[in-house]
Amino acid sequence: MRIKKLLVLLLVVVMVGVVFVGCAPKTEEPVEETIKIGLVTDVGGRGDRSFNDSALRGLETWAGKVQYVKGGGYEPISDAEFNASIPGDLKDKNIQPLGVSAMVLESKDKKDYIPNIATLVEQEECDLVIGVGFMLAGAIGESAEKYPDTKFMLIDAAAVDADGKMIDPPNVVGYLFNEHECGFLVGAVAAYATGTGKVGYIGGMEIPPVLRYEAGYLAGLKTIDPSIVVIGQYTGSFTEPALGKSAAESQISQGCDVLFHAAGATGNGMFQSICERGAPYWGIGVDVDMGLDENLCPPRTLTSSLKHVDYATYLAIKSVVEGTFQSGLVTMTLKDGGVGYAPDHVADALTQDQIDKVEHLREMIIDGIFEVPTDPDDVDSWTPPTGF
Amino acid sequence: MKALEVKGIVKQFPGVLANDSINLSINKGEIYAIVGENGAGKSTLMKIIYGLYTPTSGEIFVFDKKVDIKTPHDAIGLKIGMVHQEFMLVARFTVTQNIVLGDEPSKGIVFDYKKALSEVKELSEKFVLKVDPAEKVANLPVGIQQRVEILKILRRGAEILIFDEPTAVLTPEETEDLFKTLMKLKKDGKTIIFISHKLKEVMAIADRIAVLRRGKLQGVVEKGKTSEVELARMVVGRDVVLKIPKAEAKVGGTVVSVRDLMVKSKRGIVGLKGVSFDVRAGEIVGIAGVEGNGQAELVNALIGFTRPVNGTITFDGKELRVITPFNIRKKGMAYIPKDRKMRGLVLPFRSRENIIMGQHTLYPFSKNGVLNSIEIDKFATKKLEEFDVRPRDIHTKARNLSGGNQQKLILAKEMSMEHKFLLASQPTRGLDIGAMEFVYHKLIEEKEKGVAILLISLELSEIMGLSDRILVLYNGEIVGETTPDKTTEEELGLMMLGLKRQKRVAQ
Amino acid sequence: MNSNIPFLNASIAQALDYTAPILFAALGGVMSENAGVVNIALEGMMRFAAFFGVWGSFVSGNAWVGLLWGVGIGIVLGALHAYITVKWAGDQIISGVAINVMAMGMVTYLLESIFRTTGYSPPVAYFGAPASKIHLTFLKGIPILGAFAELTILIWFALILVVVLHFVLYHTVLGLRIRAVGENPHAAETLGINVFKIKWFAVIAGSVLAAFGGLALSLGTLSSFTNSMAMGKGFIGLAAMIFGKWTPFGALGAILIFACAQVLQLFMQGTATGFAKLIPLGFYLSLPYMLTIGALIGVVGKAVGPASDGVPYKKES
Amino acid sequence: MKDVLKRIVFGKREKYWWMNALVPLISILLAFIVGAIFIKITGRSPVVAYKLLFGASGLFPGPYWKSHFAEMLLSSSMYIATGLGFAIAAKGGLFNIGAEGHFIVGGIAAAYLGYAKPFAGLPKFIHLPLIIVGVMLAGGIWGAIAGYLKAKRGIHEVITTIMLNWIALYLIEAWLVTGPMKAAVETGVSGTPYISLSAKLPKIFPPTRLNISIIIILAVTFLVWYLFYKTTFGYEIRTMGHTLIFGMEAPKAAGINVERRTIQTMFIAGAVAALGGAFMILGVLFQYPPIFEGGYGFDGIAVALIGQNEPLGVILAGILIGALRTGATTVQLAHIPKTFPSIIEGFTVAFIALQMLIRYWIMKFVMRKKKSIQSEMGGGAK
Repeated sequence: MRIKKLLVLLLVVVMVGVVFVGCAPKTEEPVEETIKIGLVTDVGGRGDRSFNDSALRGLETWAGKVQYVKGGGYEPISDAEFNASIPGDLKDKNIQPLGVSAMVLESKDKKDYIPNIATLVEQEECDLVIGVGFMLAGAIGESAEKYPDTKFMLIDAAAVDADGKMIDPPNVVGYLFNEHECGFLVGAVAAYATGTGKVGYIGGMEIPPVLRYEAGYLAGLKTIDPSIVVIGQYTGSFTEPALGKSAAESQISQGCDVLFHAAGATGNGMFQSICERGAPYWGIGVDVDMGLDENLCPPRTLTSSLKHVDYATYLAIKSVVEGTFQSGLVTMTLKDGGVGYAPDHVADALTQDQIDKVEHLREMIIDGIFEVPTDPDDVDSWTPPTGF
Repeated sequence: MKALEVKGIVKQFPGVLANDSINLSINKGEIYAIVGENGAGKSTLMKIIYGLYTPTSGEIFVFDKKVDIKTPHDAIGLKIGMVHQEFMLVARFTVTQNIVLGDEPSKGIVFDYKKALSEVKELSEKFVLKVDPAEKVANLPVGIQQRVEILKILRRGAEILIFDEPTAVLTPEETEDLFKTLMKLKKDGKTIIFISHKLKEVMAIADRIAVLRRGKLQGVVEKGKTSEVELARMVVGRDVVLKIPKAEAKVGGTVVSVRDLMVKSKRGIVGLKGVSFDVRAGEIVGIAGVEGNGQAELVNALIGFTRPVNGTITFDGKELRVITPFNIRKKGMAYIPKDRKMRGLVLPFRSRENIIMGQHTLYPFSKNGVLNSIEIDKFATKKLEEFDVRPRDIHTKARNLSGGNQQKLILAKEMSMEHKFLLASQPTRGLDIGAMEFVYHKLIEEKEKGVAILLISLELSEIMGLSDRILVLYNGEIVGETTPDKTTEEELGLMMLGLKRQKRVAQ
Repeated sequence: MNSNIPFLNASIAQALDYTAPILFAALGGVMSENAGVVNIALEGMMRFAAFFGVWGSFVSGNAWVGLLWGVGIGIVLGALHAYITVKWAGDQIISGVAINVMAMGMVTYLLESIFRTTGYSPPVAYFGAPASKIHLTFLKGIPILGAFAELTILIWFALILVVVLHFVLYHTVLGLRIRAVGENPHAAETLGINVFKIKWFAVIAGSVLAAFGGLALSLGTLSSFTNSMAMGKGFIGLAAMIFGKWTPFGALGAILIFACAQVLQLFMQGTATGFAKLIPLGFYLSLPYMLTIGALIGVVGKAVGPASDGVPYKKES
Repeated sequence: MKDVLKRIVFGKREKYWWMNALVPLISILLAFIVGAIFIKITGRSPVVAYKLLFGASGLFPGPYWKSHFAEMLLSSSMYIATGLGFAIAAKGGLFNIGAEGHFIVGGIAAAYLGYAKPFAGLPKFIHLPLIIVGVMLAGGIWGAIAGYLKAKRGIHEVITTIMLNWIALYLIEAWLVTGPMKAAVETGVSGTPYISLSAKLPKIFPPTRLNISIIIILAVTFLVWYLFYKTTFGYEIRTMGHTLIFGMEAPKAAGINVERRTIQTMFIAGAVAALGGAFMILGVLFQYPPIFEGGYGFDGIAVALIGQNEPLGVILAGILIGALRTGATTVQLAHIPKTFPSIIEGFTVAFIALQMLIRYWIMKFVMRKKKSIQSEMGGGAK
């Protein structure tokens, strides 16, 4: 009994100590007159290896030249690290640090979007608030009307009002991406790379960006070789790698040798499966250059369909810093480098002639010679281009 | 030699002094009975000796050595064994598994079931207690389950055997068997402590008898030097003779009529094989029989728990096609279940809530589905008084009532409902003399009011004393119909065992 | 037809891969509930162990160390559950929910603190790497058996554990006592069995098994921890345990039905043609769950657990 | 599964009735203390964390209090709904893990009735009540399926509610929302179309988002309390709650239709939990999004348990969890992960589970004062 009492006493002392230590006067960081950028992630949050992370790279790494540290807060990064973070196809875009300070709020629930934006605007007095993902379309739309003095950026969508109607307030810029265009190119690459004539596609859920990827991919395959069989599966989740692995195994056992996923983290499982099997299987990444991600499977990443959310974020921040902010809707295309495909192992799997053909198709899209369908259901009736 | 001595045992429960400085001294090789009403402290004392309770103060000596019994494990080590009132058996285990549990024959970590089987067989032969070692306990009649309990403690080499109300659930034949076993154990030199409130049995079997009342030892008497009447006075604290009051039947029309009723048991076999009988207003029809001969199936069919395979039940002249507890009760049936905790009461409910169960939808307890607390409290207060439920507090939870008071609460509940037919299934099971008396009086009262009563009981004296007509149930069939004045307990006993059949009196 | 054999085998292997984590969880439930302690914290325990396994493997670079860490946290959580439910006779459901809720918060918190992300840990050494798998090359090519040619050690362990647990529960002294405690603790107590000890043991052992479930996910199927890792698998394990009537083989059967439905679902989705293509995705995805309910309605019927399952045992004072 | 109902009922007749209120309070306090230690161990300042957490929780006045308060009540109304969903079933002896499913079924029903043509044109005072009724019917039916399978087929409700959660999720998100209920392309949104103006819950605390959902749920909670303790129906449910899980048959023998009441209990539980989903759609999102990612259903279990399955307790627990979650995102300003409040929630439930221990401590304290030798607690206290 004695010991128990002692323990309780000890506990109380420790607690009181904890509270007092915590109370020690904190040196307030000096307030700098920097431009403050707020960012609200969607429910996926930091570490989704997808568009949240991509947007965070645009804000923290590029615009802020800092990295998020263990235990919270930021620390500056070196020039070498900064340069290494810029992907090959953006090297010529003149990405320089912008000296902004970042404040990121992750959302736990869809209900959190509006309060998070309010916190960033009211408490943190951010100059620009970035909403990552089409889920925030309503929240940004509503907040833009409420805080006309703050600028907003929205990724993957246009702002909508409380009735779901698209709106165009003077302080919101929305960035859309032509996923079908880059999906088309990786489809073409996959068609050339397959040895079995069977390729796989793994989707997360049937939401618009994913459907655009699928449509482009199917169209690209059809363009090169209409006889290629596609085994497509939706896992019903963006967050479960085990399901992605399961789907990949299923497709491989049915004879697919090139797999493409547009399933967020679920796709990590696909790469795991590819990595375990090695040659001749290829995986195609999505959104970012997954061939550079050591956590996935660089040796067997054929290519990645790129969607530069990071670049779009950077551009929006830059426009605020430089005072050239323009509201409206920006569509990132192959033409302006907002989407594309990564070189990764394309040169190993394709002949130069084939690569040239893919490049030719790329130019045809840029030149508007043909249009890539945006709905998978339209691919059957779509006529592929010729003469490349 | 003293087998067991307790000195100054005190056990204090919150609010109750269960044992008040009790001193007992028990000789080796005797059958020592401890009698007292429910709640007198008998079971508490035994649980202390067996290490299930820790006494507040007091000393225990086993074979003249002072001991400290903290757990049953200690008790077993001291060669004390106990057959509990509620059997401590694992229903899903076989007889063998139950007997060897805790001291299993094994090869390494592996349980050697074959060896256990043969051990149990040997044991059962040695003590002449017949059991099927491979049968599941759930499938056994109560008498056999008790044998399993006895074998269990004998296997552990128990020298002092405690029996906590062993006959409460037994038929006369089973009781007789048990007594034979006890005598044989005594001859083998075992010491037996026999706890009961049935004075007749105590007088039949015990050498010495200790009487407890309200936690205090009233005295120890030798069997030869006392009488049932004297014991009863010691137990109850006043003069009582358990006499079942007689009342002439003023028989009216048929209330319940059962024809060719065939019912499956829970295990899927036909437990009731086509029985027919009538119960008329103002009479008590007693169903005698050894437990497990179709009583449960009969009750379940009448209350609507089981749908009969065949046959009809007519209530008040109308044949009931589908019986549910709801509609049969609406027709006017009251039901005193044999298992109070399972079917009678909601234990965490207060008396006031329990007492309206089944009539809670009726005025004045509720109107348009809304309960009327004031009326309920008024009613509950009145009924608790009328049925002498103690404590009188209507806010006492049923779980905190003693067995007798729980039964009184059930009676209060069932008998205050409008009813023409009362199904009483072992209404005095586990009750002490005072409570039994009370139940008998209430049944007679009901009968005089013109209620048709079907009384199912294992106690022959109860059947003989209360019934106007007696039906004997054996193996799912009615093997005899008689009246108390035309038969004897012995004859009924033979019929119950299927050894004698009697032509039925015309319906 | 021969060309279908690799596909058949791969499908079965995949079903087994899917089975292992849920099976561990279900076996953990079987262990704990046979001793009368309900464990709805299987989900949370899996999540904790999945994370600690990855953490251990990350720190040491060795999957076996990860395994030990995972087992360690399993023991800690089991002890917590036992402390609440056995020692203090606390409500088993509440205790289970508490562990589940803590798993949601604490693991994400640790994930953030250690790996600077709230999503996914980096990949670590794991058991599913081709070199770490158990290769039984001679089985390759044989229909059905070929599925067992390349499995992770954790899958084998899960399958063997079914037999082991069956043996322990039904053929050993300990198993007899565990079941006795789950059925009628008072009877066990009167026979001198230490009910508390048995319960402590069973709860902790069950928790360790559930921990293996988490490890089978993060170090078996995958090589990293993801924040949505267990994602209901613990609850499915719980359901499978009930479905399988609290027996190891029953649980295995239930999970195999579920896993096969899952694989079938993916296959049907991928190869749907004609009319099947018109069936919305939602029906394919919900197929395993519908089949489970269907199986319960059609075949299994009422499940009855150990008689004293979920009833806190108190020694009378 | 059986012990869900061994609960202590609030009541002045108990000798130490105040204990029923004190135990949760002490549990919460202990949880905050342990949470502080935890946060300290991981190298952060508990004071800053709690300052931010409480500052933004809406419980205490401060800057931006108005909007935090509104957000807190907005969350709480949903947690109370799912908490009641669990508590109602628990009162009837059923262990309902299905609130998550009921929540999304309520959400999709609210979205459909909110935008679909014949309803969308109606005036608000007809449209909104119609949606609420429709939502409760939909959630109720989804809940009643589990009740039916339990009553008629004896299938354990834990299995069916888990399975039905997933079925609801997939059928809604991988069929309805991407199929028949998909918004037309030109509106620019994915998910279902937005609900009409007449379907939106009226705001009561402008300019914040707070709407009448909190009033609706308080009224519903009162009705549930009334149902439990003042009506014969509730009486019957409570008889079941105390017996069903133990296999006791007293209510059935007394003529209570246990099977029907089981189905009805699950219906009500589902209907109330579904309200939470409707609040989300009608007051916050205005459409059913392509991915919902709820979690309110599972948190509802914790809410019910902290609230001891009593209506009043569920309200208070719902407000606590709502406040924690409202403050949660703000702690990130101090770089503390948003899941920190979940840790506190978990510890709270854990200490609630340890209430025997807490009671033992309190009793010892009280007893020492009373100089009484007898321990009122007994139990595993050794």
